[in-house]
This record gives sequence, structure tokens and C-alpha cells, in this order.
Amino acid sequence: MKNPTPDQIRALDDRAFAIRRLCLEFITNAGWGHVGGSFSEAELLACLYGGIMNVEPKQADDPRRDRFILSKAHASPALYAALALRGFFPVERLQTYCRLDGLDGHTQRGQCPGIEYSGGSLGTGLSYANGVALGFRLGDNFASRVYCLIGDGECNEGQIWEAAMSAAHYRLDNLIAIVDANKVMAKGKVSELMAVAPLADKFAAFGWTPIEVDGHDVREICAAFHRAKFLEMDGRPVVVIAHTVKGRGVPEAEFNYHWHTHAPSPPQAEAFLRALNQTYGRNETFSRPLSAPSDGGLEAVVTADLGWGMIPSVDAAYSVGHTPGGSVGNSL
Amino acid sequence: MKNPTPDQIRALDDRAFAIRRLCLEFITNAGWGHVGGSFSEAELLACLYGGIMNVEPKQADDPRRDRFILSKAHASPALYAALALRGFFPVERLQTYCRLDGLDGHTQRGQCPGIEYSGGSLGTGLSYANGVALGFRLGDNFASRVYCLIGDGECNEGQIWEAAMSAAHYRLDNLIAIVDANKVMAKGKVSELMAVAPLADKFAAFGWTPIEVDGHDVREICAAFHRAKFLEMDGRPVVVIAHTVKGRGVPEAEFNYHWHTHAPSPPQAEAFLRALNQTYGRNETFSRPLSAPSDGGLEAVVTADLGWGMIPSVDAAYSVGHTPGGSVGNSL
Amino acid sequence: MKLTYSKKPLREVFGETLVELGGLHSRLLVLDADLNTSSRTILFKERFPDRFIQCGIAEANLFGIAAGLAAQGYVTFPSTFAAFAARKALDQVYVNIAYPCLDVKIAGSYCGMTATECGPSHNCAEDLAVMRALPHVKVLDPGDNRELRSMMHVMMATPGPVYFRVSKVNAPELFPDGHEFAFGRGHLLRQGRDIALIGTGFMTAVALGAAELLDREGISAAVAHMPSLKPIDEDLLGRLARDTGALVTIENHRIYGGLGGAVAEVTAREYPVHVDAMGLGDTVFEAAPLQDLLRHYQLTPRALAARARALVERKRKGVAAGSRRRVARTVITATTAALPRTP
Amino acid sequence: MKLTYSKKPLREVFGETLVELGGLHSRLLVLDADLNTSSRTILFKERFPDRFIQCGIAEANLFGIAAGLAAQGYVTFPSTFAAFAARKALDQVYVNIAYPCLDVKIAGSYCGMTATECGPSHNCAEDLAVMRALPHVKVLDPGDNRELRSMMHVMMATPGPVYFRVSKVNAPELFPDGHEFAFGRGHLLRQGRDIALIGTGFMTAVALGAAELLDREGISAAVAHMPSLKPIDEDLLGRLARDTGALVTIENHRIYGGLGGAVAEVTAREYPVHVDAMGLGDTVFEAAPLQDLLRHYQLTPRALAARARALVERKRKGVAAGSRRRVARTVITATTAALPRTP
Ligand SMILES: Cc1ncc(C[n+]2csc(CCOP(=O)(O)OP(=O)(O)O)c2C)c(N)n1
Ligand SMILES: Cc1ncc(C[n+]2csc(CCOP(=O)(O)OP(=O)(O)O)c2C)c(N)n1
Ligand SMILES: [Mg+2]
Ligand SMILES: [Mg+2]
Repeated sequence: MKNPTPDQIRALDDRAFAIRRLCLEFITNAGWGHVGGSFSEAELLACLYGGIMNVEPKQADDPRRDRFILSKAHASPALYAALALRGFFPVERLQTYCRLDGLDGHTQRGQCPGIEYSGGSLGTGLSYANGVALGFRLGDNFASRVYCLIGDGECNEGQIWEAAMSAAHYRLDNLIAIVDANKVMAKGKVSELMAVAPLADKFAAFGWTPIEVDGHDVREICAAFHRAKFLEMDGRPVVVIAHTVKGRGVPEAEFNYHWHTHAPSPPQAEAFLRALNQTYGRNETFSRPLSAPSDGGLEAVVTADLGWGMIPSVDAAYSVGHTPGGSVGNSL
Repeated sequence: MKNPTPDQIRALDDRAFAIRRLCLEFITNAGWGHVGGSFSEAELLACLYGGIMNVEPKQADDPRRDRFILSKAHASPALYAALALRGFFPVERLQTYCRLDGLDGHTQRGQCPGIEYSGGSLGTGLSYANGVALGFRLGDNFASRVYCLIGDGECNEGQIWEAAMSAAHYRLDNLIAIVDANKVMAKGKVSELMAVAPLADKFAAFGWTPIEVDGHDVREICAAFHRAKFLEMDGRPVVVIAHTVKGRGVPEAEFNYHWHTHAPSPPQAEAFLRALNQTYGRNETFSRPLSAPSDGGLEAVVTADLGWGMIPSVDAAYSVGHTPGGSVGNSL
Repeated sequence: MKLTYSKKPLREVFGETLVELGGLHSRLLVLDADLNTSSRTILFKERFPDRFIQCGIAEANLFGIAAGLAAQGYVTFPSTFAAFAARKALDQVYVNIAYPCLDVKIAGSYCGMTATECGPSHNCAEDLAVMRALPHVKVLDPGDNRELRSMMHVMMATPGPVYFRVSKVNAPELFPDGHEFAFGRGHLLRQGRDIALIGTGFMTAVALGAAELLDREGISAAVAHMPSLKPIDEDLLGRLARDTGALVTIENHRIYGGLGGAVAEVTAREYPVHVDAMGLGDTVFEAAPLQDLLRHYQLTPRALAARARALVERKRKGVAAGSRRRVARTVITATTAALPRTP
Repeated sequence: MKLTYSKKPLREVFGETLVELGGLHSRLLVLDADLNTSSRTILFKERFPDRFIQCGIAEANLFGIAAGLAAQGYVTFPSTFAAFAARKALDQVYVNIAYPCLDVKIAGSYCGMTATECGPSHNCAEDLAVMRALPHVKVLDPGDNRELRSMMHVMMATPGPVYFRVSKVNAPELFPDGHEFAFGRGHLLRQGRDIALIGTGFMTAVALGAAELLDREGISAAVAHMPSLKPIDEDLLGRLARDTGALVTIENHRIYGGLGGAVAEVTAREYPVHVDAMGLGDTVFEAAPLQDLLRHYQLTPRALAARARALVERKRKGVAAGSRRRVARTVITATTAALPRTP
């Protein structure tokens, strides 16, 4: 997909929109999740799972598939949505997000098809991707590539630079890093809290070829990955620095760290969807009713066992709204 | 000391020679220690403790003193020697190196005057130096500087880059990093095991001003530190990248990773001193007889208690040569 | 004994007490690693912006900087999630703080299972064991808001490193106004003859609930609260062991080396009695709301009462001293544990 | 029973066995962090250069890479000093290896006090407690060369993460040729009635020495060796507890959560008896040769015999079950612990 056709472009944009809509839906129903970082990576994932990566749900275990490592694993919602949309598992399963026996709040390897990496501790993914890339080479697998998506705040972690150093040292040109450079970390702007700029210079000094793109323009994204493949015989690993907007698509959430980790209430989610429809000129709706769960926390558990007071049952609890003790559930 | 006089230069070179000679002596007598990294940093320490740093043995606790953080703390011998030569404690005390109640194999804060930092785990010192520099600023101490010496292999550690990032972010121009770029790490060449080049570019991309010098030329070293002071109002921290030779002064040990961590036997130490004398055109001798200790290890301890066999007593053990079980003591 | 649960989560008290202490001690600094609204150090940041240091998402650097500052005579409170203090930056906590015994007070928030929906990567069910094994570090898990506040005042008055747990849980009010925390002191919250239930942190509430259930069936259970894991109240443990002859511990932690381990170490050395340890087995806490985790991993009053009842029966039948029969343990096998070796 | 001490340090056997296993298993990889001549992975590197991966001085990266490779179906042996596995890269060991239960075998060399002259920064007297607290990880400390070799064969045949200790110590020959290691199995090396001495790793030699000393004064001490800390041999511990009524553990580790802790957890749950734990107290091992450390920290046959004797006397006087008198503990206060708060 060096130059995607207008149809392909539309399909990719549709996919990105669907990712955002699904995220909104199941984050709201879970009462927990990372909206900002999921929205900023939506086009990247749409492209990766919409044509760039060699993955096939029917052969989810094919050793020659490409691998995707979400190092910024808190933004798992967009990945789950992308996988479901690509047919790795039923869209229904998204509703199990953050429930017992459901999809993990971060990602858990092997928990469902397509999840390659147990993540959540920032800074760890690129090292793991180094191992995957070395494994391909040792196993004479020259077909597969490993893509690793990291956050810009995550680039504070020294381990990213250890991994950058070793990838260059081992000339891992089958490894492609992507930085979701959305300018915001958990509690504020990257430039204010702990600046990482100039990222391209840093990666270049660490022996990589940086390519900077507009991370919301699927055309630019596809061109960048095409160029990455073209460059890879060079021996220098390629990093795609995708300039993005945290919370992209919902003006209230854009570059707003409050929406780094926060689940919208059902009315907020409706408003967010309206905003998304407006931004992208659509008119879509949620596919199911929204309801925020509550977590009665310690009090509910103790009180229920003792038969004191009115305690909602476990199952019912998902649809009752906040119990008095329940400031626990919906914000990191 | 922008331009040290010929006398000053001679004094600094003398000091560097004395550091090497003393290291050789007490490393041999301890049967343990890092020759290579102590020799490569000798001129750097000679300059720092011979005029660059504002430290005064009589006021070793003066809050407005400069601080020195040896992040590559395995090269403590040269630091101990430099401190003893500067009068922080009697030269005699060097003989306690690696003995119970003696000087630590790495460095231990407060163990003796002048040691500011408990080190040994590579990668940790520059963060600590960040804290010290921030502390100066918070305490309205604009007089003090903190110097932090790191290894080139140590630059593999991601934490170095975390600390580089935060020093630039906080514009810690009262912090001066020095890299002892001696091209060798513990088990081989840095360029082969895990390359860190180009170091100047890396630091520059992390927001620092790099200055590259010949780390064995005291004139260049002094000029670099002078320039560092001159530049410091810039807001960018300065890193002095000192190109050095691991094991410098003893041809057999130069760039030879075998001498990264290995104590010479007494005859080897004599040969090394002859080589040093030749390199630097001197004719010095050790100030005491040399004797390699032995460590009888587990066997000695168990057997002694049981009254079996001939086991040297603890004190005598230091001068008996290797017991059969004793492959423990003299190499990391 | 019906408990009142505070509307204010422990972490809020943590943030407020930092502000309070900040007003009293000008050399107190707070350091953050991009989690200040979660940990509530934001309150300190807003009040004392000049004494708040943001270190970004770099926990190794966080603790190194905190140590360097402490070496300059500051008392530093670096704060991050328990997982990143006890795992990600453990070497820095050890080398830079514990070993030189610097004045650094480490708050591990989101401790144990209280990272809830974050799942296994964030839940940290090993911090107590890890920190207990370090030298010079005092290890604390407060049971209610007043205790946390008092604890922070006490640590501020005591030089040396401390690790203490914080969470977003609304804890029950265990103690009245004026309650004073002391290192190495536990608290007998309820008298009992047949067995003693020992909790730490907010899990003590579960022990109190279980004692109530046991009481209804005629079993007299003492309840002790152990906010100080290291040092631990050896006298109180000895007394409980002697008076009841059987202990059950409950903790928000894996059952290796935490509260259960600390209690067993002491009783085995001083006064051997049965100690049944409840907590997480050899697995991870999955992602879910707290109430579901407590129930799924059987850390409820009912489950604790059942374990206590079994132990009391064993004791009554006189088999306690010699039985080879095992008390069932909560060892839940992880789903991931059986993953095959395929690429 | 006079022991023969091997001329070959444990680490040499580690390196040789890696070569041996490398010949048998083409998917075995060895990873290093600039310590290959110390750890002796150099032997593997020389024999199988293509399956040896140098990661530089970057332990977090080391374990991350090992995990990524394991996910591709390799069995990886990342190796570094115990300090850097159990402290520096603990989060990576947890998140990337323990939690997803990958096939990674972690050798922690220079364990406990065996970093000797390196001093407190390198000595790692907490690795057993730390690793025991992680989920899914088996924790091992071999007692002699044959056991280490067998252990490595067994772990190669068993999927999942393992942490095992290696050192440069010349261990005594505890076992004959053909000795087979098994997870969760301990070994009774010497029968005894009055007390049982329990060791792990090379410290079992100290226990054997102490038993000999006790024998000379008419005290019959059993000696058990526990190479597998997790899982641990609960049956053997139960038998020893029942048969002798008093245990002393000795380990190259701090006394919180290691062998002593593991034994106390089991006996307290199953068969409460006195367990006196010997090891390092709440401090660090200073820099010195091994023989001096063993003597200074009182980890010698004589010191162990003294502690055992005291416990046997206590038992004989019948005070074991009720005494509030304390057995003296080896808690050596660190010199650094009292450093003032001055800048
Ligand atoms: C090691 C670690 N420290 C802290 C956190 C908590 N945390 C989760 S997301 C986040 C901010 C991430 O920012 P960024 O990498 O920019 O991601 P994005 O903006 O794409 O969400 C933080 C601090 C974590 N998950 N891991
Ligand atoms: C975290 C950590 N990993 C490994 C070691 C073991 N080690 C001690 S010195 C050394 C090599 C250091 O090389 P370099 O930084 O280049 O120092 P120099 O050449 O000046 O001796 C290594 C790997 C250590 N001390 N700390
Ligand atoms: Mg971001
Ligand atoms: Mg070097």
C-alpha cells in the first residue's frame, strides 16, 4: 500500500472511526480505560491491521506472521478493537474488557488471538521486540517483521534507549518502531513534565532512521511503512515518529490529559460520539446500551457477607451506578 | 586552571602517576580490584582533585564544597588514591581495601571522608548527581558543582539516558558529566559488545553540550573543565567525553579487557610498575612489600571449625598464597 | 461491631498529609513519576510547587534523584505505583536508598490488588516480601486514614528509609481520633480465645468481618491489626499465639514472605503455633474491580471465617500438633501458566 | 563425615552444563550482560557463538530480549549477577517472564555474599525472597556440582520460568554420581533425633559441619538439604518437624523470606515447631573475602552448632512451647544505618 487508492483510504478511515467508536462503547461499559492514547493511535492501528501487517486471523499462529507489540499497553482498547474488526475474535468479546475472565486492562499474551505481548509496564516493549526480531533471524525467518508501538511519554524510560541501542547494534532492520507522539503523557504535556524532543535526533544518534509523519493521515502512514520496508536493507532500524493528537476526534479530549485515563459516563460517551461524528462527518450510533458499572469496593464485600445493609449483588453491580464507597472504579 | 603552568602540569602528571602506583600496590595486596578503569581515569581524577574541584580535606563536610560522584564505582581504587593523596585520609588506610571494616571494593558513602556516593551498580550515579544538583539549587547554593564520572560501557544502561534527559530538562548547568571513554567494558570492546558511539551526538540530542578531550592530557582536561564553567550559564549541562586508554600506562594492560578486573600477582605488579616507570620516564618503587592474599573460602571455614587439616588462621590468610580451594579471590 | 467506611480514600489522606507535613517541614520534598493525580501528590504540587519535582516516566531516575536530594539533607517522598517502586526501581531503592540508609520515604500506591482493572502488569502482590528483604527499610501497610496520617508524621520524625503502602480504597475507620502509629506496634482490635485473625492494611476489615461471622456461630476470634510489617510486633504475636494457639493471617499480597511469612517467622522462632496464611497464591491478580477480585480470590469475611473454623476444629480435635492432613490453600492456578512453547 | 571440596567452582559447572545442553537442544540460547567470563557463559559463547547473544550492560534489556526470544519458541538462559536479576531488572523478570510464564531460565550468579570483595552493591542477600514472591517462578539454590548439573537438565525439560543461583564457590561433594535433582524435593543427608539443621545452596556444608560438632557432644542432629526453595519439600519438612521437634535453617541470604521464611511458612501451616533462622540480619554484607564474611556474619559450623545447642536445651527444658525468652539472633547493625541527615 505505497499509495492507497481512494477506496482503500476510505476503508482505513472507516476502520479508524470504528476503532474509536468501539473503544468509547466498551470503555464506558467497563468504567475504566484510556481514551486519549487509544484515539491517538487509531489510524496507526487501522493501517497496520488494514493492510500493512501480514497477519491473518485464520492463521493466527502462523510463525511467519508479522508481530505487533503494543509497548504502550494501556492503550489496549484500540488494539482490541482493531483485532476484533479484523476478525481475530467476535466484537462481542470487547464487552468483557476489565472484567474477571475478560480482556485485561492492559494486554495479556495469549489471552485472545492476536495479542502477542503481556504489557503495561512502560518501557518494556521495545526490548521484547528486539528479542522477537532476533528470533526471526535465528530461525531463518526473513519474512516476518515486528512492529512496536511506544508512547512519547514512554520515551522517558531508559529501557527504550537500551533497546534502541541494541536494535541498532544488531542491525535489526526487521524491527520497526512507531512512536505515538501525541505530546501528552498521563498528567500533562510531555514537553513540560519531561521533554523528549527532539525525538528524531535522539533516534538518529542511536543509529536509527527516523521518518516523521502525520499520524492521523492514513496516506502518510502507509507511505512511511512503505519507505520503512524500502530502507530496511540498510541495516538501520526504522522508527516512524507519528505526530498525533491525544484524544483525537473529540475536541474536549484533544491534548487534554484529563482524558488520558478516565472512563466517560454514559451521557459523556454519547456526547463524545456526537463529537466524533461531527469531526469525521458521520452519523453513527453505539451498538448497545451504555451503562457505567460501579465498584462497591471493600465495603460492599464485607457488608454483603455480614448481611448488613443493601448491597448490590456482583452481577447486578455492573449497572447500578456508584455506591457510596465506590470512588474506586473509573479513574487511574 | 584554564592554562596550567608547566609546574602545575608536572604536579598533575605526578599525581596521576602516584594514583596508578598506589592502585597497583593496594589492589595487589587485596588480591582484588579493577586496574583498567582505574588507570584510564587517573589524569581525570588528578585534575579534579588537583585544582578543578572546590574540595578541602579540612572542611570535608562544607555544604558548599563540590561533589564528586563516581558512577563507575568499580574504579574506586583511583578515587581512594586521589583522596588519600589530597589528604582526606592517611595513605596507610588504602591497605584496608577489600578487607572487613576496610575500604569497600566499590564506594560506600560516609565510609571515609570524601566519598559522597554508595555505588557499584552501573547506571545509577548520574541520577543521583541530578538529585545533588537539584538540591544545590533548592538550597540556594550556587557555589557548588557536582561532577559525575561514568564509564563508556556504562552508557549501555538506560538509566544514564533517563538522567541525561532530566538534567537537560531541569537545565542543570551545575552538573558536569564526564565519560571515561576508554573503549573497553568488562569483557571486550564497547564497539563490539554493545556500541555506544557516537556518544557526543547522543548527548547533544539529549540536550547537552559535549566537549571531547584527550583524557590523558591534563592540559586538555583543565581546558575542558574551564570551558564547562564558561558554558554553564547556557542552561545546557556539559559532558566531557574523555577519550582514554583502558589500563593506560602498562602496555600489556592497555585496551586489554583481561585487566578490567583482575589483581596482579606480586611479580606481575612489579612488572607493571616497571612498565609504568618506562611509559612515564620515572623510577619509582612500591612503598611496602607486596603479598597476594588467599581466600580459603567455604572449605577453610568448615574445616577449621572441625579441626580437620591445616587451615591458615584468618589473619595469616592474607599472606599465604592460594589455598587449593581458593579460586575465589582475585578475579571478578 | 459495624464499621464506618471513610468516604475519603487512603490516597487522598496521603496527599493531604503531605501538604500538612510540607507546611511543618521546609526540607520535605515530593517527587513524582507522572502519576500525581493518581497518587494524589498533586495536592502537594499545588500547594508547594517549588518543592515538587516531576521526574517523568522514569522510575529508576526518580529514586536516584530522591537519594541525591536526601544526601543534601532533604527528606524526600518519591512516589509511584507499588509495582514500580518494588519491581522497576528495586535496584535503585536498594543501592541508593536502603544501603546508604538515606532519609527517603517511599509511598507505593496501587499496592497489591488495588491496581484493579490495570491487571497483572500493575498489581503488585510482592512488594511487602521484596521490601522486607531489603536492609534498613521499614515496611508499613496502614489500615485506616487516621493511621496513615499518624504514620506519615512518625516517619517524618524518624530518619531512614521507609516503604509504605497507599491505595485508592475507602478504608473502614478502625481507630478513633488521636490514634498514634508506632513502628513495630500492632493493635488488638478485638479480644478472642479460640483463634486470632491477623490483618494488615485495609484487609484488617475483612478480619473484623470474619470475627463477627465466627462470633455468630460461637467461635471467639481475636482480631489484630499489624500496620508495621518490619519491624513487627513480636510481643503481640507471642501473646496471641499463647492465648489462642492458632492464627490466620490475611493480606493483600501473595502468601510468600509477606504478612503471613513475617508472622510465621516470628511464631516459629518464639512460640510455634499454627499459622494459616490467606492471600494470593502462586499467581497474578487479574484485571477486575476490587469487589470482584476480593470475591474471586476468596479474600472475604466468609472465606476467612471458613479457614478459621477449619483451624479451630483441627485444634479442638487435638490434631493440630501432629496432623499431616493439609488445610486447603487458596492457590489459584494462572490461566497463562500452561501456555505452550509455540512461537 | 569428611567432605571433599570440588576444585571446580559451581560457575564452571554452570558454563560446562550450558555447553552440554546446547549440544542437545538446538533451541537453547544464552544471553549475557557483559559478564561472560565471570558467569562462565563464555564457555557456551566459544562453543556456540551463533546462539550466544551479548546484550551489554543493560539488564532490563537483557531480560526483555530473553522474553521476546522465548516467545519465539527458544529456551533462553539470560545470565547476570543475582543483584541485577533480582533487583535491577526485577520488573522485566516479572512482567516479561514470570507473568506470561515464558520459558526463561535465569541464572543469578554472585548470589548472596559470594560477590565478596564487591561489597554491598553487588552482594544480593534478598534474591530468594524476591523471587519466591513472584508468581510462576521456581527458585533453586544448588548444593554441589552434580546437583547443579542435574538441575539444569531438569529445568531444560520443564517449561516455564526458573531462577537458580550460581556462585564461584568450590562446593563440597554432597551427592554421588547419578544424583538426580527434582523440583520440590529435599534430601536428608544425615539422620538425627534431637534437632534438624536445614541448609540450601553451599551452606548445607556448614550444616553438615555443625552436625559433626554436635555429634561430638552427644547431640544428634539431622541435616537436610533444600535445593528447591519453591516449590519446597513439604513432606520432608513435616517429617523433620515431627521427628526432631526443632529446626535451624542456614542460608546465604537475609533471614526475611528466604529459606528460613519458606520453612517457617510450611511448618507453621502444617506442623508448628521451633524454627531458628540463621543468615544475614537487617544489614548488608560488607566487602571481604568469603572466609572472612562467613566468620564475621557467624555463618560457620561452630556458630550454627551453638544456636542448635541452645534450641535443643530449650526443648529439653520443656520451655519450647511456652517460653517468651528470645533466642539470640544474628542481627548485625549496619555501620551506615546511623548516618546523620547532614548534607
Ligand atoms: C513503568 C510505568 N510507569 C508508569 C505507568 C503509568 N502510566 C500509564 S500510561 C502513562 C502515560 C503514558 O504516556 P505516553 O507514553 O505518552 O502514552 P500515551 O500518550 O500514548 O497514552 C503512565 C505514566 C506505567 N504504566 N508504567
Ligand atoms: C548494573 C551493573 N551491571 C554489571 C556490572 C558489572 N560490571 C562492573 S564494571 C563493568 C564494565 C564497565 O565498563 P565501563 O563502564 O566501560 O567502565 P570502565 O571501562 O571504565 O572500567 C561491568 C559490566 C555492574 N557493576 N553493574
Ligand atoms: Mg503521549
Ligand atoms: Mg570502558
